[in-house]
Amino acid sequence: MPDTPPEQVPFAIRHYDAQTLTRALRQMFLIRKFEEGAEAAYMRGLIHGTMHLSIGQEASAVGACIGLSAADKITSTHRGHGHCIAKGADVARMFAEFFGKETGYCRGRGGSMHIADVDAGNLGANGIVGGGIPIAVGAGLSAKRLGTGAVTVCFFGDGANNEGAFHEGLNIASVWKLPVVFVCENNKYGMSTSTEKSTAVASIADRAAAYGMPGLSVDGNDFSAVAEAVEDAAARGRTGEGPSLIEAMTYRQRGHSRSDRNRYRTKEEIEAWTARDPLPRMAGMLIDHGVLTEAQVAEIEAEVDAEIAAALDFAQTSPDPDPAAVTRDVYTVV
Amino acid sequence: MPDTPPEQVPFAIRHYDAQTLTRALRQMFLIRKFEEGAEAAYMRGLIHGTMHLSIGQEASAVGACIGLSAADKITSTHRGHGHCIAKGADVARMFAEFFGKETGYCRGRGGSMHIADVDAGNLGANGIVGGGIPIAVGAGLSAKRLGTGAVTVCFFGDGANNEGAFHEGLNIASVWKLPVVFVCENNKYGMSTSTEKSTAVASIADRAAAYGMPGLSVDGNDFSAVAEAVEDAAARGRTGEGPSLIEAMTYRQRGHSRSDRNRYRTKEEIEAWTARDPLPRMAGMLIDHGVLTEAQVAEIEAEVDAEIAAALDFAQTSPDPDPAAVTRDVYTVV
Amino acid sequence: MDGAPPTRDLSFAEALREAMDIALAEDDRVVLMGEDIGVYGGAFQVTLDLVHKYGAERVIDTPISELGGAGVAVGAALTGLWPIYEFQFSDFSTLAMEQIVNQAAKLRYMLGGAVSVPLVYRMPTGSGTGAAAQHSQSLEAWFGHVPGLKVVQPSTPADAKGLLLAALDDPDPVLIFEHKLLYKTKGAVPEGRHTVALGTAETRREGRDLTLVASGVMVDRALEAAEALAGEGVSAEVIDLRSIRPIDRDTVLASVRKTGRLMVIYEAVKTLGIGAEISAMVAESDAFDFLDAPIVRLGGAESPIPYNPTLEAAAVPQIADIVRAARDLAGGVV
Amino acid sequence: MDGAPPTRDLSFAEALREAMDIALAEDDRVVLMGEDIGVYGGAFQVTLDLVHKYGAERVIDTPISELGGAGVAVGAALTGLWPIYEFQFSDFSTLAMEQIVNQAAKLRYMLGGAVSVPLVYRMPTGSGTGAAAQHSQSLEAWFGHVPGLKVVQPSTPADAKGLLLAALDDPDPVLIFEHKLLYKTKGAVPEGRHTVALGTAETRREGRDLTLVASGVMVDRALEAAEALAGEGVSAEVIDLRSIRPIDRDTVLASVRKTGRLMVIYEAVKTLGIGAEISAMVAESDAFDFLDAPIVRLGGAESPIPYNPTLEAAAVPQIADIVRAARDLAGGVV
Ligand SMILES: Cc1ncc(C[n+]2csc(CCOP(=O)(O)OP(=O)(O)O)c2C)c(N)n1
Ligand SMILES: Cc1ncc(C[n+]2csc(CCOP(=O)(O)OP(=O)(O)O)c2C)c(N)n1
Ligand SMILES: [Mg+2]
Ligand SMILES: [Mg+2]
Repeated sequence: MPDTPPEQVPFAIRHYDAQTLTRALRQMFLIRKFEEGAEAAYMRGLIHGTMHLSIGQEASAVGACIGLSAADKITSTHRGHGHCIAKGADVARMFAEFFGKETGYCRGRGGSMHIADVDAGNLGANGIVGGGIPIAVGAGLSAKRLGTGAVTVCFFGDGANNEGAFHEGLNIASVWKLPVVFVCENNKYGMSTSTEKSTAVASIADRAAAYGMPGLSVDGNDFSAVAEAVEDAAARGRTGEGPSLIEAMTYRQRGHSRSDRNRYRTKEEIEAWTARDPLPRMAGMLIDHGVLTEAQVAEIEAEVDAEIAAALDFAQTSPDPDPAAVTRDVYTVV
Repeated sequence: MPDTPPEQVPFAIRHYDAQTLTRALRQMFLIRKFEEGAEAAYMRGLIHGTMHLSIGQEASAVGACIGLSAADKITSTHRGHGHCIAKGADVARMFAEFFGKETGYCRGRGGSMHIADVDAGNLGANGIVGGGIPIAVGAGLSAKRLGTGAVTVCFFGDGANNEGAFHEGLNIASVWKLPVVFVCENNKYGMSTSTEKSTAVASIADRAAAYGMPGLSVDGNDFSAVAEAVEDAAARGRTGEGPSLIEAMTYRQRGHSRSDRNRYRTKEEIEAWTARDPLPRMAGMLIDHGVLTEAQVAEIEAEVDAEIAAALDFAQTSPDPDPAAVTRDVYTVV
Repeated sequence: MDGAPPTRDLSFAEALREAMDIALAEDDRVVLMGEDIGVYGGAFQVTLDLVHKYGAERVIDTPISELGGAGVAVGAALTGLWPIYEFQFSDFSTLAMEQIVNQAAKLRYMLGGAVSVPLVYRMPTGSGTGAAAQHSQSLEAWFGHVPGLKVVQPSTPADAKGLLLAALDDPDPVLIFEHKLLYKTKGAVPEGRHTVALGTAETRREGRDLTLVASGVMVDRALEAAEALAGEGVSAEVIDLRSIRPIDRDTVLASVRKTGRLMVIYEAVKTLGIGAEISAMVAESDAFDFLDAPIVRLGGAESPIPYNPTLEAAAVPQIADIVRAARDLAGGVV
Repeated sequence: MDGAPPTRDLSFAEALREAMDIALAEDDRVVLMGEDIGVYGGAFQVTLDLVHKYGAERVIDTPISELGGAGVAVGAALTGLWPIYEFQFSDFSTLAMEQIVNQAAKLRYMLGGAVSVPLVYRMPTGSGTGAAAQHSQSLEAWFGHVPGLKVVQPSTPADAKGLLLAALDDPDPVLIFEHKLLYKTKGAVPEGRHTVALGTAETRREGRDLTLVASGVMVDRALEAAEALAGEGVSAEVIDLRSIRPIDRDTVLASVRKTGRLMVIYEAVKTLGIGAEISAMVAESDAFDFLDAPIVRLGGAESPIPYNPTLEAAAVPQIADIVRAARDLAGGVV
């Protein structure tokens, strides 16, 4: 709608060019279809271990990373596929990692829970809830000391906000005024435990006040809202004003992991949130504002399907690690 | 002054009888003189290890404990002599502990940093900053589950408020609505580190909001202010409304421990706070409001001097532990 | 045996659940705490449905706060409750070492015997599930190094029940290491109250030529290896250690005196794992003179646990490794 | 020796400070972090005045947040800094095991070699200061059990400097255990850049009849014992282990092959301490055949460290204990 009054035009439409917005939509499709592909392979027993899917949370991953350069860092979580793709990873090498192949990002040593892409600035997913928070603060310290101008986006979940690492990390980042953006993806549950049962405050963003930093709660399924909040916080960080806390309200449409029987939430709740799926919202926004046509969106989706198929093929045909190499890379220098 | 308008009469005068107020003053003298005695013995090399003196902080220890019964619990800190005396400990057995004697509260195994008096409800000082916080929450859980009606006062310092244990403990206590009163004795420094350098929020009491509990900052050198705040918080706990956080603003007149050269604070600051010494203030309040006469105060002080002298004598003449008993009390059942 | 209680086949997880069910029914002071142990039933479904039988006040879901949770258990145990705290994975005890090691293990000693800390920490442990380096550790040796703690590691459903009930009866803190690969294994379990004395090993198979000492998941592997070795004319005795602290010295030494050859099999990193202690215990004992060959340790690789399934299997002793090493050790014999 | 750099007598603490001074001057990426390491100079004055020379931006006082501080060091090391993090007492590493063991030690491996974690953790360790059970532990064996970490324990000022500089040069995480009783001991220290290769033991005294392996504060005690034993005609070889992970296998085995008798002396709890590993390493090696007597371990008591000075001394090996045990071990010889 060309004649929408400016103040009603979403931030993302005002702020990003068509190419960037198209990349964002493409990444969201890529995350969705990557995880659907991984889930299918996992169900067919082709992938071992466990896996945490972020289907339904694509807008917060892509919205938080869209404004970052490769020099900027992120720390990710056990639910980190989306973060990894949003920061620019190659899904072929991600699949290869899930299949435990030598061509994977971690040469098959890490798997889903440790997926990383250091060259692109992703310091890695983490198997420890809250484990990435102090690490992100350390990356912020490096940026400040070395004057790189980089910011670090630290992803974590609502459950992680009750870990001591959250408290210590946010306090240190604030007293040292480090360029870190703390992004809490609040999907209402830590495994089976609701935020009402786990967290003594209504909005996690309100905890920012305890660390003397701004706190903002946004619709995590709205790409534009997340992007706007993170762009502002990143700018704050880059100009030396210190860290910020952003709470992205979202929902995981899948169970916590394979073993989840969804005993702790209702079908209705899942359906209500599935109706607020971030992907059609993003596509709809781009179409409404004339960035893309329906046909172009369909084209992007088709491209992504092809990329996923090729990536799966790459992964499955890649070589396994040498079984004798169990103790390689324990040390840099032995 | 009999004709002071009621609203100007301090809470303590309105709330406690003369006997209780006299006991409070006596305990404050006892803490002061106990620590002066310990300091002297320590300087003369009669006590080994290290020791953290709370001289100047007597009002918060006594004010927080004055309303508690023996069924109520406290958890204490490395700076815990005052808490221990305020909860009713015998200074003779405390000195005996410092001298490492079998008659000490810990049979000479714990020393100053682990001074405890379990029968009186003191679950112990702690060598780990913040270490007592989760323990206090556990005591609160017992009280709630077993329906004892007891509250637990959890003492800790400003430095401890940046430990993960603080965050996890306060959050759990709040979501479970446990009868715990968190008393942060803010003496402006954690060892050499000022709260400005360590803590990202101006008032530690403000952190209570992050845990959905009331937070109140009071003059920690004013016995009445501390007593009033803790009585209110304890009542809240006993009626099932959950925990509270009280910040008692105070100051340690001595160094952090023996090794402290006071490089991080000025002589002027120390003098200014010494001028606000809680002991004369307490005595003055009791005299002003006709609870005690100057003469009676002097009498109490003399009694305390005698008690300290006798206690020191008891400690020094007590037997040492059997050197062969190193591994006793490691287990209850071997 | 006559008079032995009737048994049924239960899985390892069911046996643990039955033990907790009995304890919860017997004594109101018993409470379970942990992450997602309620409606979710725990990550490994060990506490499944107990919340429906005993309520959320006794089967308590905690926030994701391991230091806090482990410490709340300490405080609760000090004040009248008998908590069983489940670490969702034993790896997460790395966040709670302070409360386990400085508080739970030492409080009784530091306070001169004035208190006991009757609690149990449940530790799902080990590799083989594809969960990678942060969810697959075997850390029992750390706790075996800590006076004040008791550490057990059952290998059968019957022992899982018996050791958990014995741990709960014990007035001191006990850690029970439950290997994740065992949860689904079935075995005969005595009905009703059944305890296995802490600190006692069990000879699972009699043999003449060499002694295989193992615990947890390694016991079955050792037994299968012994069967294969029998086919080659090598008679291996298999001892199930069951207790890591204290170690059943007599049972191990008696077997070594008989066979003259010792191999210790364990999944943990070889260096400084339990095999080191058992080897040293024998090497400093009079059984040393009965040794006909060096003491062999078959432990885990000197690396974190890798994700790739082939590498993961290669990182810990498998049946074939045991057979090969035992054959070499028995060398002289046949 | 010719060409050897000139030396001066420095205390152990001064030698460590000189190493940090050199590192800070050489490379801008080096930063020190820890509690009260700035104006206070650290609890043991090891970093005294470095803040005045290099500023608070490089000699950084942290809040009392060990998990956060240790983790910030990991993140900083991942992103271009070379941090040295001081634990005020190594006991407090119990709060940071997660970051040390799950992150610092494993990141390189989990990421398939994509990163290194070049940091140093300084660990003031041991008993003898009357600081009781929570400030006197010897925990080096825990870290020796963790692949990905390197662990050293100097016994002289020269090695303190040389090992700390070598640790900083090393691209992997290194823990340096500094015994508190050694800080004031003096010795000749080479000027300028001086490094001691990680993983190398040093023979401090040649001997024929038995081998004494010790590290840290136990080395001097072993040397004094060896002197006394010489007077009795017993010739003891004394090996200073210096490195806990990796252990210098060759040096230890060569000595045992020569003397046929081995005693390992360590302050940590005997069970599962480093003596267990060294004994097992010898018992599984070809040196086993050279053993003329059982391997003796002289370790700490199976108890926490008590406060009472007599009990405290009785809890760890003293010179007289070493002489007595060595005399018995040498038994046959003279
Ligand atoms: C320290 C730690 N505790 C517990 C776990 C087990 N665990 C893995 S994910 C998870 C829930 C995390 O919840 P949240 O932070 O909200 O992230 P989400 O899974 O919802 O994305 C738990 C309990 C863990 N991996 N690490
Ligand atoms: C976990 C831990 N970290 C560090 C220390 C060393 N230490 C002992 S007291 C202290 C300062 C504590 O400050 P605060 O909590 O304000 O108490 P205060 O000493 O001022 O009474 C420090 C750093 C410790 N004992 N435990
Ligand atoms: Mg969540
Ligand atoms: Mg303070």
